[in-house]
Amino acid sequence: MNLTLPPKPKNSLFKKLRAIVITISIIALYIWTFLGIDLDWEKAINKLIQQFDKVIPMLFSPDWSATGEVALTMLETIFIAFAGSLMAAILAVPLSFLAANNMMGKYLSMPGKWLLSAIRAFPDLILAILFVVAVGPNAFAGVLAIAIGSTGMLGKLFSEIIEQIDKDVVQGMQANGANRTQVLFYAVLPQIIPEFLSYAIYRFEVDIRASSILGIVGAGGIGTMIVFASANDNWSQMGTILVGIIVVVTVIDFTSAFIRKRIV
Amino acid sequence: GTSDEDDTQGTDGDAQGEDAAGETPEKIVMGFVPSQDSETIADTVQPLADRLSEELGIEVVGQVMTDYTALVEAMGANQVQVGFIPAFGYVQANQQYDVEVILKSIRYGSGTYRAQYVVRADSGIESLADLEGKVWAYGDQGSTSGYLFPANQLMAEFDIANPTDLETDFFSGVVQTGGHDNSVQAVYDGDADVATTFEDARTEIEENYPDVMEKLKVIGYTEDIPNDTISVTKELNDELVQQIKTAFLAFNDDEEMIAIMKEVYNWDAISEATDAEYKVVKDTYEIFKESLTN
Amino acid sequence: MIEFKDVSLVYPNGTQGLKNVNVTINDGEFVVIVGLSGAGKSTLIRSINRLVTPTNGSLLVDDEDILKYRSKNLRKLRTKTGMIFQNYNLVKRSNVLKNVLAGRLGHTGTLRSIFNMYSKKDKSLAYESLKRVNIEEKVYNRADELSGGQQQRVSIARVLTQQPKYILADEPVASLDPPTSHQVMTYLKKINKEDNITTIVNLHFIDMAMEYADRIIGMRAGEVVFDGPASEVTEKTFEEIYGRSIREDDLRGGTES
Amino acid sequence: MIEFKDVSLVYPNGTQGLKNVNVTINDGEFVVIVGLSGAGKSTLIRSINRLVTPTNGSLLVDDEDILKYRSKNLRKLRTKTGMIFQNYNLVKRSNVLKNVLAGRLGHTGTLRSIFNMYSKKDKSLAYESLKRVNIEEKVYNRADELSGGQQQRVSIARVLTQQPKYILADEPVASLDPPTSHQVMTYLKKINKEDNITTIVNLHFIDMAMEYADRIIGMRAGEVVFDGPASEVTEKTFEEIYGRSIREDDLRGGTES
Amino acid sequence: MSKSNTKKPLKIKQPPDIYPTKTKAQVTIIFFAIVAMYLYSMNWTQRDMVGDITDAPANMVSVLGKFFPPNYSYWSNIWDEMALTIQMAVIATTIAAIITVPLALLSARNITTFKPLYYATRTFLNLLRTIPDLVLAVIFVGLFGIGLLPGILALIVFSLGILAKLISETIETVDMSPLEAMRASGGGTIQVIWTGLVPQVLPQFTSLVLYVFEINVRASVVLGYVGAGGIGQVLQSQLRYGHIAFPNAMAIIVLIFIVVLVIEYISSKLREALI
Ligand SMILES: Nc1ncnc2c1ncn2[C@@H]1O[C@H](COP(=O)(O)OP(=O)(O)OP(=O)(O)O)[C@@H](O)[C@H]1O
Ligand SMILES: Nc1ncnc2c1ncn2[C@@H]1O[C@H](COP(=O)(O)OP(=O)(O)OP(=O)(O)O)[C@@H](O)[C@H]1O
Ligand SMILES: [Mg+2]
Ligand SMILES: [Mg+2]
Repeated sequence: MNLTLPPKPKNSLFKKLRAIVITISIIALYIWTFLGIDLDWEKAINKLIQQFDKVIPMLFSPDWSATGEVALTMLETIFIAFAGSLMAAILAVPLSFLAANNMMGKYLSMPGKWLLSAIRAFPDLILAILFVVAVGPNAFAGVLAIAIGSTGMLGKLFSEIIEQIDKDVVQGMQANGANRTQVLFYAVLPQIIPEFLSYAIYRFEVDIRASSILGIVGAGGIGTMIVFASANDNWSQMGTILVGIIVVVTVIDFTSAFIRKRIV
Repeated sequence: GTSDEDDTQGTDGDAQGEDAAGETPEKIVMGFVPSQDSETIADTVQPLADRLSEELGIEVVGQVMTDYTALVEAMGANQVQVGFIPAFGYVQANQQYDVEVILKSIRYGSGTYRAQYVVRADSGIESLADLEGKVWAYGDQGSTSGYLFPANQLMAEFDIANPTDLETDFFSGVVQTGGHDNSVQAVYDGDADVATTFEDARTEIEENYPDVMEKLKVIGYTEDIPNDTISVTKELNDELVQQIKTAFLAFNDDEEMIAIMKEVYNWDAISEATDAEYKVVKDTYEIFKESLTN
Repeated sequence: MIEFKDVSLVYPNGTQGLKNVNVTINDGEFVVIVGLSGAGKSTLIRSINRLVTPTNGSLLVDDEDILKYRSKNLRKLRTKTGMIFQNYNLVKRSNVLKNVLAGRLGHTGTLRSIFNMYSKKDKSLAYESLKRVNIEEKVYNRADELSGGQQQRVSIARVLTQQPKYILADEPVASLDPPTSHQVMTYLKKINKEDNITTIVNLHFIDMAMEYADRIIGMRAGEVVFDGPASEVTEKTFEEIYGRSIREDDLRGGTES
Repeated sequence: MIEFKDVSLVYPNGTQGLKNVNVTINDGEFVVIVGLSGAGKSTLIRSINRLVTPTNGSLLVDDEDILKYRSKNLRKLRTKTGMIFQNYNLVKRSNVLKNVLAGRLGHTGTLRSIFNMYSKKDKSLAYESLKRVNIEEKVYNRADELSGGQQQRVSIARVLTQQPKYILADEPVASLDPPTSHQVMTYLKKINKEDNITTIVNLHFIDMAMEYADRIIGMRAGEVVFDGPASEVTEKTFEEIYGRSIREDDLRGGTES
Repeated sequence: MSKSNTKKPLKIKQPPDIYPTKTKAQVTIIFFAIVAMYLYSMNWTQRDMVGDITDAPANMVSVLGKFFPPNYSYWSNIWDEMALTIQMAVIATTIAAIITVPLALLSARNITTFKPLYYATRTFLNLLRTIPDLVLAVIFVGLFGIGLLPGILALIVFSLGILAKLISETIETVDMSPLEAMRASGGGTIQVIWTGLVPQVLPQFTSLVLYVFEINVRASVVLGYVGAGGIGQVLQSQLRYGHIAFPNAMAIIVLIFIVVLVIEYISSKLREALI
């Protein structure tokens, strides 16, 4: 049987070069990483063997006497996170439109994108300082810190959703004689609202968990409990906290699934 | 509100603080940053706030904060009027915002504590001079007993210009551990040769490492470091400050409060304090300030 | 009346979409445009409501040169020309009624439309239109719950609600199976006759074109290569439109590159 | 030889996909199955390579009851039956050659296929197949760079590479325009004749069916309502298959719910 | 004919409303519930506020002012920590990306048709995600002592939760038809996934991995709280020095920002190369 093999592919020089550059960079990155980092496995494992019994069993035998406190703190956290995330969800909407390519054009959307990126660059600690100074150490400072922190992330996610909308529908509305605002309300919003909602709810969950910031501003909340439980090596209390968080997040999951079904 | 004319907070001396004295706020916010240089770390300020409120007849809101930088800034903006701040935080607050110390905590019968140098008993390290070329473990660079005081002492004793030189030239390496117990642990595990901690942080890990007291020894101490402060902002009027002082001091004679203070905060008592007592911290701060800003 | 006078269109990337098109479409006609993929059918149809803008020539709709139109006039033009798309272009997540009411957008103030405050008349018009295409029982279903044919009927209802003078349909049946295609074409034809709306439809299938069209326009490479009543279409017309004799072509697959 | 013996299929949701089907397809035949949407054409064809599993009766392929097959036998069965899909089912991001080589998966070890280590013979077979459908010059293009007709030809090449005994084609031309459809049907017919591969094709279009089929099977609501040579198809056959006279049906759109 | 007549005609004589009354009522109730909860939360969180909010912006601007101008000369002190942070993120992201693959496949409905397995994996991932990063870090530090390892482990577990979820969602949106074709031509499960699925998800996979890499670089700030090393720890101790170190802190933030922007840029380029 005579074999006729396909001709060899002709890759452009650019593509070949690009592939080579990418490969070399990745290899270099890994070499650099493994040379730069030295992990003392032996010590870590010894430590693990020694600590395992002190940490893990305690985590799994939660200190139920702390249940009341955890529940109360969790409730506080929910209020703070709710107010903060909702504020963020509202703030993020106009920002996301400013940062979306297909709304503002490739170049005009740049400042919006940069702004959102810059907001995200601020660590919790600094946001906390800013808001404590603004409104004092209390739950409201926590709300503001969460609101701003979440705006950066939500704005980015929202703008990505906007960039993915179905352009045909927009064109359909334009062909009806709709003006820009009408197109926004009839063609754009219905497409993005469900995703916006899911992300906002997702962020609410994240905010409930990422509440270390609340400790810094004196807002209390579960984050403060975590900090103290860890500082005092109180692992069984940490276990209770974990249970509390898991319960709350699961409940939110279910509620949000319910709400989404109604609204979407 | 209070002292509206006082927008130029902290730009010049004490005089302004005095001027502002006059009105009494209807609500006082008390910020509390638990001392990291302590065995158990309290997570509530409620008992103190409640009692104070009772004594003063003004609403007192107590907030626990986990980072004193935020508290210092909050006092600067007069969002917090009474602060429980560690010594180092107090010095910053005083220099920037004319926050004034009125009281301090008494622990183990003393208004001060010390930092210690811990090494392995079999390491052959006997004095501070032997530390040259060794590996140093400390909690973090903002810790008064874990870093600032020992570093200052070593710099003075061995004539080292700045902390960077200390870390890189005097010592052969440093380990930043995040906490005093971790520092002790690092020496115990052999990850470092010397740890600087509060006195005596070895007991922190004694439960897990019963032989820590024999395996590790202390080769020296730093100067005395004043304990945590209770400080007030300059906007608070003198009369009220006086009342607050009296109220806190009265806790010393109250069985119930003493019990709480002992159990929750690890305090024996509260005593009066003046800014002068914190001069030693201030001097240290000055030294580090220079190294930071270049 | 729509008059193309020597209209040409070159896309920004240099593709010649239309080339010296001269066509007049009279009121009430049912015109079908046929041609291979890429022949310029969509471009021709989209020029009429200015979704694309020809680069040369003049295009008169009701005796006004729409190529000179700017935003306000453009809205008016689009309000009077309804458009039906191959992929229906419905808002999948909105319900049928809301989709159909969108046909009134051009006639409704911005604020009113944002708050869904349509007049009773608009709403009943929308409902009437749904009835005309026999889909009124789906009024509260979400668009994505409907089959292709049903979605296309909703999009016809949307256009009807718009009460346009012209209907442009860009391959309205390309995503549908033959029986459903016939059904949709029948509705279009019915509306054309009952309301005397000038209707211009793009189709791939010349056989279907011949069945429904008053008049057929054949396009090839941006040019109009045939224009006449369906009855005049001959074997030769096929050849003109498809570039060569149809059977031969199919066997060779030469029309694709 | 494929024999359906009283085969029925009920989908988990209760839909009756097939109902007492009795059909025998002889080697080398070119059979076209026609019927309305939902008639069960796909279900019939997919039973043959067990993409769906009939719930009753027995289905013999080369005298073995494939309904009893389990994973290993199943792979063998699928290796000898090639399938062509309406939407071509190509991996859009992979190039043409890779897509075509996927036809060899059933003949290749898992590890070899993961590392793209196809034998020289496989590769030349793939290239041969591409040549047979006249698309060898696109061998390194990505699948999503091709037009619909070209993609369908690639998928035919994939099946050819598989060297199957049977080819099943589920509406291979439904997404294509008429000239391209004829072209694809022609290739299928050609392969059927040249390689003597038994070919079973689903079509919507009865006219096209009559043009290419040796034999036509008409389905309706899961049942076989017509089975005979293309020449025997009459107006009455239409009625049987489409439930009523074809024109009427189209107008009413009664097949949709 | 008969068909459309047997359909029960809508009772509405009036033109219908845009939404059925039931939907309207439900949406209204949900809306008001959310507003009520919001108002309550706002009110509750502000109960301890002293003074009014009018000074807030001025106060904020004045603290923010202390962070500027950033002390860029401080960068020379922190290259090592920045490098360490990136290295930790590289390792954590790589390992997480590898572990994600089976987890994502198991938690994608269209691939794992065996329901119990699908639900088990989902639940496991959901639980994983509920654990706050801070808790993870604390637990690992408790287990392994201070150092890089607990930091890396915390990052791995933390990013695993996000990555597996996002990737399984990507997998669920792929076009299943090529997979069916592969199956029809006799491919085994792994072959089908490899030849049919992988090419479809690869670009998304890459960009999600890079996105998680970015998150991991940022997360090092949190790790700083628990002594898990990296740039976060430096930031932490700088802030301990109060306002005089604020410009240093800002320099650190700017550096992190730049690193993240570079990662974003590279990731967009890489995606272009892949698509
Ligand atoms: N936005 C655009 N930019 C550049 N070229 C375009 C654009 N739209 C269409 N074209 C090109 O213009 C020519 C005519 O396209 P048009 O869409 O009008 O064809 P068509 O007849 O509608 O084809 P089809 O049957 O595939 O829809 C084609 O070559 C096409 O590639
Ligand atoms: N996976 C499934 N689960 C339940 N019902 C199904 C499934 N697949 C098909 N059906 C139903 O079985 C019947 C026959 O479907 P089948 O796909 O075989 O029809 P078809 O003749 O191929 O139609 P089309 O022309 O639309 O492809 C239809 O009523 C369909 O809704
Ligand atoms: Mg077109
Ligand atoms: Mg089918």
